[in-house]
Amino acid sequence: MRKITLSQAVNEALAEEMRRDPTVFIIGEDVAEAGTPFKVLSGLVEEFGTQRVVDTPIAEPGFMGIAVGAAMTGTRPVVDLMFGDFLFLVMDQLCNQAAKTHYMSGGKLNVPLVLRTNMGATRRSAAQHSQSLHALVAHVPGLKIAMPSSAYEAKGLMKTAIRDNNPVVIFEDKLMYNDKAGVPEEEYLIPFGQANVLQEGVDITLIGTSSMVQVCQAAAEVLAKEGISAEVIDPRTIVPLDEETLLKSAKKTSRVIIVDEGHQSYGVTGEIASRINEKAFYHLDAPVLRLGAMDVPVPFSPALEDITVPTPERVADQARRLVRGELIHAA
Amino acid sequence: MRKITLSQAVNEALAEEMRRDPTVFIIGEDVAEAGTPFKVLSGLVEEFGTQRVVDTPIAEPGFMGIAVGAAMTGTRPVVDLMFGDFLFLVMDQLCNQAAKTHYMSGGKLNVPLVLRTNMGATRRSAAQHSQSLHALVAHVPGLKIAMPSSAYEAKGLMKTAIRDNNPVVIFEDKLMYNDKAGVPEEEYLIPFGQANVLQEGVDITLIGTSSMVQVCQAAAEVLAKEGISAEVIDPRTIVPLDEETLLKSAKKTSRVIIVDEGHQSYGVTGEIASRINEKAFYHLDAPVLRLGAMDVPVPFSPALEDITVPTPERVADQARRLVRGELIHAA
Amino acid sequence: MSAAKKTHNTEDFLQMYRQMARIRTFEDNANQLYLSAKMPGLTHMYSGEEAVAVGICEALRMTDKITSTHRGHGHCVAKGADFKEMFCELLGKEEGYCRGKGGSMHIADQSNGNLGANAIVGGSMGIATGSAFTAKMLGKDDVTVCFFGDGATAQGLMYEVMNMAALWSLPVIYACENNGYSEYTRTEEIAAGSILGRAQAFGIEAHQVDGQDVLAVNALTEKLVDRCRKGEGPFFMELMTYRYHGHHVGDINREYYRSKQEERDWKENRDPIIRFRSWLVAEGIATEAELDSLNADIRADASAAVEYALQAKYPDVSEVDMHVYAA
Amino acid sequence: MSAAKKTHNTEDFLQMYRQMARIRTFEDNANQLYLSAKMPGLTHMYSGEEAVAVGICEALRMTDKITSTHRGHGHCVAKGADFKEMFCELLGKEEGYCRGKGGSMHIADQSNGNLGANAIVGGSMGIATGSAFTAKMLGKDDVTVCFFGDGATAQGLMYEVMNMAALWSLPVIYACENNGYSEYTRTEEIAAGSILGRAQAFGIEAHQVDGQDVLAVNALTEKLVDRCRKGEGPFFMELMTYRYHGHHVGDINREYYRSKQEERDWKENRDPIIRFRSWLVAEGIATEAELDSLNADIRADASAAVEYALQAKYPDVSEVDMHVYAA
Ligand SMILES: Cc1ncc(C[n+]2csc(CCOP(=O)(O)OP(=O)(O)O)c2C)c(N)n1
Ligand SMILES: Cc1ncc(C[n+]2csc(CCOP(=O)(O)OP(=O)(O)O)c2C)c(N)n1
Ligand SMILES: [Mg+2]
Ligand SMILES: [Mg+2]
Repeated sequence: MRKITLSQAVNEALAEEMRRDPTVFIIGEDVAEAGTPFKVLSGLVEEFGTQRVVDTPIAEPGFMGIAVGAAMTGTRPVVDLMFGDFLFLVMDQLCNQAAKTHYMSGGKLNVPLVLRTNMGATRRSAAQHSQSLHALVAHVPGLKIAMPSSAYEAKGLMKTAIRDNNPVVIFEDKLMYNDKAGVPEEEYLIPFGQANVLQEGVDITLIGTSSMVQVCQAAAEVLAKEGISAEVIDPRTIVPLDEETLLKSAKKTSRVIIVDEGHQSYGVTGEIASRINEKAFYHLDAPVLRLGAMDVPVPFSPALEDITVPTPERVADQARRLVRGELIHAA
Repeated sequence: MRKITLSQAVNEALAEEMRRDPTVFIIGEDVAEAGTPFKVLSGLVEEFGTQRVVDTPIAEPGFMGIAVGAAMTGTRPVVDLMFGDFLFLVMDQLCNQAAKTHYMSGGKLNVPLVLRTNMGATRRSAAQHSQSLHALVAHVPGLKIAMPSSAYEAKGLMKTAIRDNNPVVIFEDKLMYNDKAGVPEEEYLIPFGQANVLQEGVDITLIGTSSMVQVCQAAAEVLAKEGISAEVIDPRTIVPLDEETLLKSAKKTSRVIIVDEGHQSYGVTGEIASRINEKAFYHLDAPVLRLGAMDVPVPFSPALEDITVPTPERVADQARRLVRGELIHAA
Repeated sequence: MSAAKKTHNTEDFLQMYRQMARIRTFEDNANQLYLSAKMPGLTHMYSGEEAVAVGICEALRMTDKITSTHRGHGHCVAKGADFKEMFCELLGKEEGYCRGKGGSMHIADQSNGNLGANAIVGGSMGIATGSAFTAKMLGKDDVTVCFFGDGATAQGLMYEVMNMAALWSLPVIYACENNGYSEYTRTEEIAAGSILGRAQAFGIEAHQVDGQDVLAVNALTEKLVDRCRKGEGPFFMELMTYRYHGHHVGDINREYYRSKQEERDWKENRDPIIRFRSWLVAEGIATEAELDSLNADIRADASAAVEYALQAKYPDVSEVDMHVYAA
Repeated sequence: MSAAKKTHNTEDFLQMYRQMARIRTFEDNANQLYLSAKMPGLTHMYSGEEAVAVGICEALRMTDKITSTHRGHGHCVAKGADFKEMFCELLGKEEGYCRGKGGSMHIADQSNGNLGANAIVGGSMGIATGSAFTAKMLGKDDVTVCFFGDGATAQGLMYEVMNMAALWSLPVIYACENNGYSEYTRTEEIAAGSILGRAQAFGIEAHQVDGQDVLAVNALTEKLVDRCRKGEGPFFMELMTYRYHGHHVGDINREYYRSKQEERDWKENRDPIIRFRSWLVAEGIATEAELDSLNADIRADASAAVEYALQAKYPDVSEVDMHVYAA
C-alpha cells in the first residue's frame, strides 16, 4: 500500500469530500493560498476556489459562529482552528450554540460541522500553543470527538466527520503531520465509536489516544522483550466511546493503563479509567492506571517540556510494576 | 448561631474583604444599583461606590480580560459572571491568560482574582442558563476551584478565595441563594484543599459537591433508617483536592459513591473515582460509583429537566445496591 | 406616520396590524401564565416593540431567515408561527415547536425561517451571518435578519462578524432593537460613541429608524432587503423602541432604574399599535369596528391556544436523551 | 523627519538611536540562533518596526506599563530589558526573564513595566485595559500602552475593552502596529472599513502616524501620554510600518503573498534606523563615527549575551511544577 503523511491524508479526505458534496467548504485563517501554517491544505484553493476555501480575519469566535449558522442552513463547514489552544476562544459558539442547537430545537435544526484543530506538546511553542484540550469538549453533550492516531486514521475519521450530521471536533497531533502510514487509494470511512485493537495481548491493556497510541506501541515492544504481552487499543473517538471493546480487553488482561496527552486531572484518563473500574471491577487484578500530561501549563524550555508528556519508558515502567504487583498503595 | 442565607453570606464575605483591603473590587453586569439579578450584591455599591462596584456592558470576555490585567498590576478583582454558562465566553482570558501567567512568567507575575459564578439546573432556565461547568475549569492547571455547599461554606471559601494569590473560580448553586445556615458573626476562613466530613459512617462513603452535599445527606438519612451507615464528605475545593480525607474514608467504608451536578462524562466524578480506585483499590469491596448529571443539554420542560440531575432517591438506591453487593457487572 | 409604499394593499396593512396585535395578545397571555404560576421559569416580554418585528418580518419571504433573542416571542409570531405550538413550548409540552426542550429562550420555528431565540446575548450574530453565508455560497437570494438588543452591541462577536459580512458582501441585515436598556442599565451607560457609527466604521451602511412606526420600519427594510438580494449587503438598522414590561416578567419594581413617567409616556404617546390603528382608520383602510373584531378573534385564538397548551401533555421521560445527536 | 520636541537633548536622541539599533541587533542574533538550530521553536522578528516600539517607549516612564505581542522582542528591549536575560529566555535557560518557562512568545519584564508578550493575537487587550483600570482605581498616574498588530483588530475583544476604556476614561493607549500583513494575508483582505474609524466610533480619539519616523511617533506619544495622565484617555494610534522578515523566522518563501520589490522598497527607502541616523548626522547631533562605535558596542554586547546564554544552564527538572500556583 502506498504511504502518505498525515498531512496528505487530511488533505485527500477534504478534497474527496468537497468533490462529492458541493456544500462542504473550509473556513479559517490562512487556509487558502497559504494552505495553513502547517501546509495541510495546500492545493485545495486551486481546485475549489476562494468561495469554498475561505480565508478569514483573525476572529475565531466570529468564524466559528458563522460556521454554526452556515451549518444550520444547508452547508457543511469544516472550520480550521489553527491551534487547539484557540478552542478557548470559540467555546461559546461551539458549546453553547453548535452542541445544543439540535437538542434545544427538539430535533428540528442540525449543525453538521467539523472543527479541525490540533494538539500536542514538545514543539517548543510554550503554554498557549501546545495544549491538548480534547477533554474539555468531550465533557459537552452534543459534540463528537475524534482523535486520529495515524495518516490512515486521519483520513477515514475526517471523511466520517464530514458526513456526520452533528458538530464533530477532530484533533490532529501537530507533531505527526509528517508521519507516514499506509493509506489505500480506494475510498474508506472509519465509523465513530469503534475502537481499534492494534495489537492483541494477554497481560495488560494499554489504551492510548492520538499520538499516545504510538507511545503505547513502543512501550508494548519493550515489554514484549521482557515477556509481557500487552494489548494496545486506540479508541479513535472518545465521544462516542467504544466501551465494549475496552471492557472486553480489561476483563481479559485484568490490568489497564490509559495514556493521553491532555492534562491528567479532570480529563480523559479519569473517565475511561472510571468506566473500566465500574464495569470490569471484579475482573481487575490491579487498579487501572492513568498517564496524562502533567498538570502544569506547558513550559517553553525543552529541559522542562519533555518531561510533561507520557513517554514509552514511563508507560513500560508502570506496566511492569502493575504486572509485577508492585503498585499496591500502602493502607 | 444566627442563620443567614447563602446570598447574605456571600454579600458579607465581599463586604468584609472590601473593608479590609482597598484593592478588592467587584466587576460585572448589573452588580451596582441592581445588585445582580439574584440580588446577591445588594447594598455594596452604597457602601463602596461605583469605583469599586463596577457595572460593565455585556462583554464577558472584555471585563474578564480587564480583571486579569487589573489583578496583574496590584488589585484584587472579584469578577461577577451572571451565569456559569457564560464561562464559555471567558475561557480564553481565564484559561489562556489568568491561569498561565504566573507560570509563563516564571513566577514573576501574579493574577489574584476571583471569578464568582453559579451552577445548577431545575430552575426551568433551559440549556444555556443551567449548566454546571466546574469540571472544565478544574482541568486547567493554574486555577483553583471552590464549590460551597452552604451559606457557611460560601462565606468562608469566598474570603479565602479573595486572599489567595491565584485565580480562583467559585461556583455558587443558584438554587441555594435563599437557603439558610448558621454563620458565626466572628470572622472565619475556610482553607482550600481540606474536605469536610459532614457525617461519619462505616458502610459507605458519599462524596458530594455543592448542592449534591445536601442530596448525599438526604440519602444518608434514608439509608440510616435502613441500618446503612453512610459517611458524607464535601471536598469543598475540587482543585486543590483533599485526596487524603477521601482516601481515608474510602479505605474505611470500602464503598464509595460520588455525586456531582456536572455532566457525568469527562467530568468531576470520573476524576475522583479514578483517584480512589487507583489509591485505595485493594480496600474496595465494590467499584466506586458515580452519579453526575445526564449527558444531555439541560432541557427546559420540567418533566424532563428534573430527571437529569442526581436525587437523594437515586443516590440511596445506588448505595443500597452497592452495600448489598448487587452491582457486580456480568462478565 | 410615514407614508406607506404604493405597493401595499389593504390586506398588507391589515396583516401588519394583525401581527402586531397578535404579539401583544400573545405576551399578555404569557404574562398571565407567569403571574398565575402556570408557566415554568421566567420570560421576557416583547410588548411595546411590535412594530420592529412586524415591520421587518413583513418585508421578508418565508424562506428568508431570522435569528432572534431572549426577548423572542415577537420575532417568532412575526415570522409566521402559530400560537398553539408557541404556548406549548412556553409550557414545556411535547407539541411545542421544540418539543418542550427549548422553552421561551430557545423557541425556533424552522419551517418559517426562524433559526431560533438565543439565551446568550449576542449569541446569534454569528449564526445570522453564517445563514447569509449559506445563501451566498449556494447562490440563493435569501436574506437573513439578525435581531439583537442595544445591550448586545457590547459583545465583541458583533464586530468580528460585521467585519466578515462587509468583506464578503453577505446578505444580512443587523437589526439593533434599541429599547434604551439592557436589563437594569441605560444604554448611555454601556455604549460609548455611536452605535450607528460602529457599523459604518466597518464599511456597513447604517440607518436609524423610529421603531414605533411600523410603516417606516417596513419601508426601510423592504429597501434594504431588496438591495441585499442584489448583493449590496450587509446593512445595519438601529430601531429606537421601548419595552413596556420589566426586563423579564419578574422585574416588577423598576423605579430604581427608570421612572413610571417615562413608561407612561411611551405607552400613551408612542404605542406602535395605537398609532397604526389611528392611521388605518384615518386613511379609511379599516373601521374601528373591523379592528375590534379582528382583535377579538386574536384574543379568542390566544385563549384557545393557552387552554390547549395547558391540557397538552409533557414529553415522555424517554425523550430526555433523544436529540442530543442527530442521526 | 518630523521636528523633534525642544525638550529632547542629545542624550535623548542617542538613546532612541541606541534602542533602535539594539532591537535590530537583538533580532539579527536571534535569527542567527534559529538558522544555526540553536534556538528551540520559532520566533517572530521585529526588524523594520523599531521606530514604533522605541518612539513609544521613550515617551514612557519605567512605572508605565506595556503589553506586548508574539512579535515582542522590540517592545521588551525598548521598555528597558537586558540582552542577557532575554537571550537566556529565548533559549529556555534558567536565567531568562521567565526562567525559561515563557520563551519568545511570553517574554515579560515586570521590573520595567512590560506585562508580557502574548501568543494569543489580541489576547493582551484586556490586560492592558485592566492595567489602566488599576492606575485609575488606585489613583496612580501610570499610563499603559497596548501594542498589537493590524491583524488583531479583527478580534472582538478589542471592541469590548475599547468601549469600557472610553466609558471609564482609562489611561490606556491602543497602539496598532499596522505592518500591512497578518501572517500571509494583506490587511485590506481582513479589515473592512477603517481601523481608525472603528476606534473613533467608540468615542476614542485616534491618530495615524508614520511608524518609520521615530521622532513623529515619539512626539505624538508624548502628547497622548501626557493627556492620559490628566485623565483624558483613552487614545488610539495606528502606526504604519513594515516587517522585514517573514511572519516568523521559518517563513522564507514569501513571494506568494508579497513581492521582493516591496520588501526592498521599505528596507532601502524607509528604514527607521537609516533615516534617523541621517537626521542625527545632518543635525550635528552625532557623527558617523560616533554612531558606528555605538553600533559596535551594541554588537559586542549582544555577542557576549548570546555566548552567555548558550552556556547558561537549563532550569532543573524539579522546576517543572513550580509556579503553577503562587504562594
Ligand atoms: C452573554 C450573556 N450575558 C448576559 C446575559 C444576561 N442578560 C440577559 S438579557 C440581558 C440584557 C440584554 O439587553 P439588550 O441586548 O438591550 O436586550 P433587551 O433585553 O433590552 O431586549 C442580559 C445582560 C445573557 N443572557 N447572555
Ligand atoms: C487567537 C490567535 N489566532 C491566530 C493566531 C496565529 N497567529 C499568530 S500571529 C498571527 C498574525 C498576527 O497579525 P498581526 O496582528 O498583524 O501582527 P504581526 O504578526 O503582523 O505583527 C496569527 C494569525 C494566534 N497566535 N492567536
Ligand atoms: Mg435593550
Ligand atoms: Mg500585522
